[in-house]
Amino acid sequence: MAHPPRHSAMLSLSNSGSSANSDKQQPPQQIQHIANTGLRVPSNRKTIYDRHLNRSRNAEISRSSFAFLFGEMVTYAQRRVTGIQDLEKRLNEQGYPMGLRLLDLLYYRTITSSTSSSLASSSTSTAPPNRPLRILPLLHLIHGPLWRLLFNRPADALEHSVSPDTPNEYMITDNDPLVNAYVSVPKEMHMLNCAAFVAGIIEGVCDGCGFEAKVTAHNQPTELWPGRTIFLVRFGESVMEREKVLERAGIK
Amino acid sequence: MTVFSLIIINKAGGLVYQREFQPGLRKLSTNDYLVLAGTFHGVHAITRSITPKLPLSTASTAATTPTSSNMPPTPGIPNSFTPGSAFTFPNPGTPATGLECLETDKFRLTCFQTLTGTKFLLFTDPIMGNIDVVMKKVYELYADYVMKNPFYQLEMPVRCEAFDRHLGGWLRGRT
Amino acid sequence: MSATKASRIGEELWKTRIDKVNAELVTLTYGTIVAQLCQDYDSNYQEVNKQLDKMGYNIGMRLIEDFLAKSGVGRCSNFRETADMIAKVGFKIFLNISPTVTNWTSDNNQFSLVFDENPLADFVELPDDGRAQDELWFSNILCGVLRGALEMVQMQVDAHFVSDVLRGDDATEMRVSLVRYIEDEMPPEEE
Amino acid sequence: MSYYFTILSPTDVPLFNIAFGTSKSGGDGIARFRFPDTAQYMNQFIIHSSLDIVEEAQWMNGNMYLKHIDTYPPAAAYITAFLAPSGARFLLLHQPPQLPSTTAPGNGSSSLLGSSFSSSALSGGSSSRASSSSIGANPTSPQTEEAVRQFMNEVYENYVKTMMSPFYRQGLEIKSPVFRSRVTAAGRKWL
Repeated sequence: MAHPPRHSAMLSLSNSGSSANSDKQQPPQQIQHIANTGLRVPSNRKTIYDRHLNRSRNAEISRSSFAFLFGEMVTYAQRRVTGIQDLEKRLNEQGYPMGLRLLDLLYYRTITSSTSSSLASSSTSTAPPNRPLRILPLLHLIHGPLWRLLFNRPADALEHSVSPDTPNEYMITDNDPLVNAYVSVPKEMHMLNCAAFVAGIIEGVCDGCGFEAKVTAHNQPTELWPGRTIFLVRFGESVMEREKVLERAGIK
Repeated sequence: MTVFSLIIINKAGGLVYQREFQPGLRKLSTNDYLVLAGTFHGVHAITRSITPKLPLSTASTAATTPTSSNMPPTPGIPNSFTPGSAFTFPNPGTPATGLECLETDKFRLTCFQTLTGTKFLLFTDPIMGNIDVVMKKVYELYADYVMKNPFYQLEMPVRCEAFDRHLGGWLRGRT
Repeated sequence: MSATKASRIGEELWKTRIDKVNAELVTLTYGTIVAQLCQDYDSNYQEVNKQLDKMGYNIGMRLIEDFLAKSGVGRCSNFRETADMIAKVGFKIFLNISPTVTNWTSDNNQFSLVFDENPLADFVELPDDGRAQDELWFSNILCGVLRGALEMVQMQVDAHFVSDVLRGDDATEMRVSLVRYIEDEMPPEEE
Repeated sequence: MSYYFTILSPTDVPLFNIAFGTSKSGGDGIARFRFPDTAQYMNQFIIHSSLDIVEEAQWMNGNMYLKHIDTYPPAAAYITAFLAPSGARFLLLHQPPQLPSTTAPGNGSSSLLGSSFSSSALSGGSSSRASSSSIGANPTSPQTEEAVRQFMNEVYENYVKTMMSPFYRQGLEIKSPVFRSRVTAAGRKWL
């Protein structure tokens, strides 16, 4: 079984009180690092821990707001890089941490929602959804629930690369990516695809689930869909090794 | 219902967009279009400045009293709030718009100036109705596919592929 | 134009004319932008505030066209009407919130916007580094948006936050003041 | 019953840990480990020794809540695990109170994979300790599994709330005192 890089360091945390006395507020007797005085909170003592995670589940905001914010993110990134690869890399890095957050939010929502619609479309059990153990359930999770959370619709296609020498490549297609809806890339930069931001989100989700991958966004315009984008997902060697082992162990 | 062509002029009078929608129109050189845009901008400003001002007593008693109405004075017009002057625009509530329409027997030119100073010039056949619907849609497409395009720099010529595509598609769909 | 009329317009536009997206997409995207700025300026929060304001300014100059195109509203006849237009129509059609307009100065040139909800700051807890809660204005982009948008309709304003629940205050309040009406038609250069 | 709970990042960097005692059947919530002075390092050692099992279980069992995954006979302690989809691992060490002269149960820490893979976590090695219905005494009793599941779910909810803030980067230690009090409360409620 492939192991992610391991730190064998023993727990270095020093703020673990030997006994947590539940009734009186335990005096912070951590010695080394300054005890956190904690953040100031409004008089109603509300913190992010009092905010229900599902509160904004169906909340809506204008599409223009997203377009302007995303546009400014691209402009800001553009000013700090030279060349298309750098720009795409930066957009990817901005999307990556969102992928990790969305992953946990997605799973949290299916644990708590009564109609725990199964996340990975392959599993039909009404029990909390399974973490994806194989590439296909992972890609179904991205193609379906993740896209619906982000864009209120599933992605348009999910394919496995046909060529034998790239078994680790899969493609998720979006005919009209929201992020590029108002973006017109100048001719001289035609290779650029700002959906590299979404590629970063996908990469965050893959890595989060333990499927280390590189994801890139590519323009594949058609007459009907001028903004059509292919997200190429390239899984690492260790993932492909594990796939073989799990296949033999009959894990679907 | 035929829209011949569209011209967009930025707030400084510079031509930022020009496009024909009907085949067979006589083409002007790009330089001529630049001159046309600048000239129109000047004429438009003049028409704003020659809006007649009526003595205050005869003007309809405007709801806004001069003191609290800090309505921005129309540019290029001597500030009409100077104490003692008893003249005001026919309807002080709404600023003077300047040239809005210019018609010949062959075409009508409709000009829509936004509050931000951008001017949209639409050349259509004289009998075409509901120009304001077309104008409003053009402004929306401009707000969507030009203003929200991170690769468009304000006040510069508009070269946004998505704007061309949606504008062409929408106008073609209507003719 | 009374405030209630403005809210009716805002509600109507929101229901009929606005394309919508999932609010969390905007919330998380904005959070990523601020986090990235804090990283790029290694937690120099004054600089982050400035950058957010500049980004907002660039957005505001474009957003005003979208606002005018979608709402079709005419010029406001006074600053009080402008305030209602901002709070009840502008914020409604862009962020689906309606902050309250209050604390007018006697000369009608300054007012406050009090936000009882702020989608940009959803899920957010400021870094517990003893500085962020005193220096960072998380939603500072909104000040820039107001400044940029109003400048395009010949109103020079100053906008800045005076309190934020993320800082432990009881309300999030932005102070907006009219500096002057802009006479000439020269386009503002993009910052 | 004393508990030691820890959250490890996907690369086993400790993000959070806490020790507490059961509040059930008159418990006062104070941890009383077998070897009080070395308890902290002892617990960490036990947890780290079960990471290999977690690693394997992670790819065998798709659930987030892996239930009872390992036993540490010398201290008659056992470990339950919960995996956050984004890679964080929640590990809970259960240590029954010191019963006079009980011998440790038969087989050692039979790894999940050792026995034929079956849906219920650990079928072998029923402990010879007096089986009491109190939470935690018998690792695979439905009450224990259910209690720990509820505890893990509640901690997970608060973990997601921590994670959703744009300023939290994965692998950052969770220092929020509010988070700590929420975990304590969950412990008191379910365990």
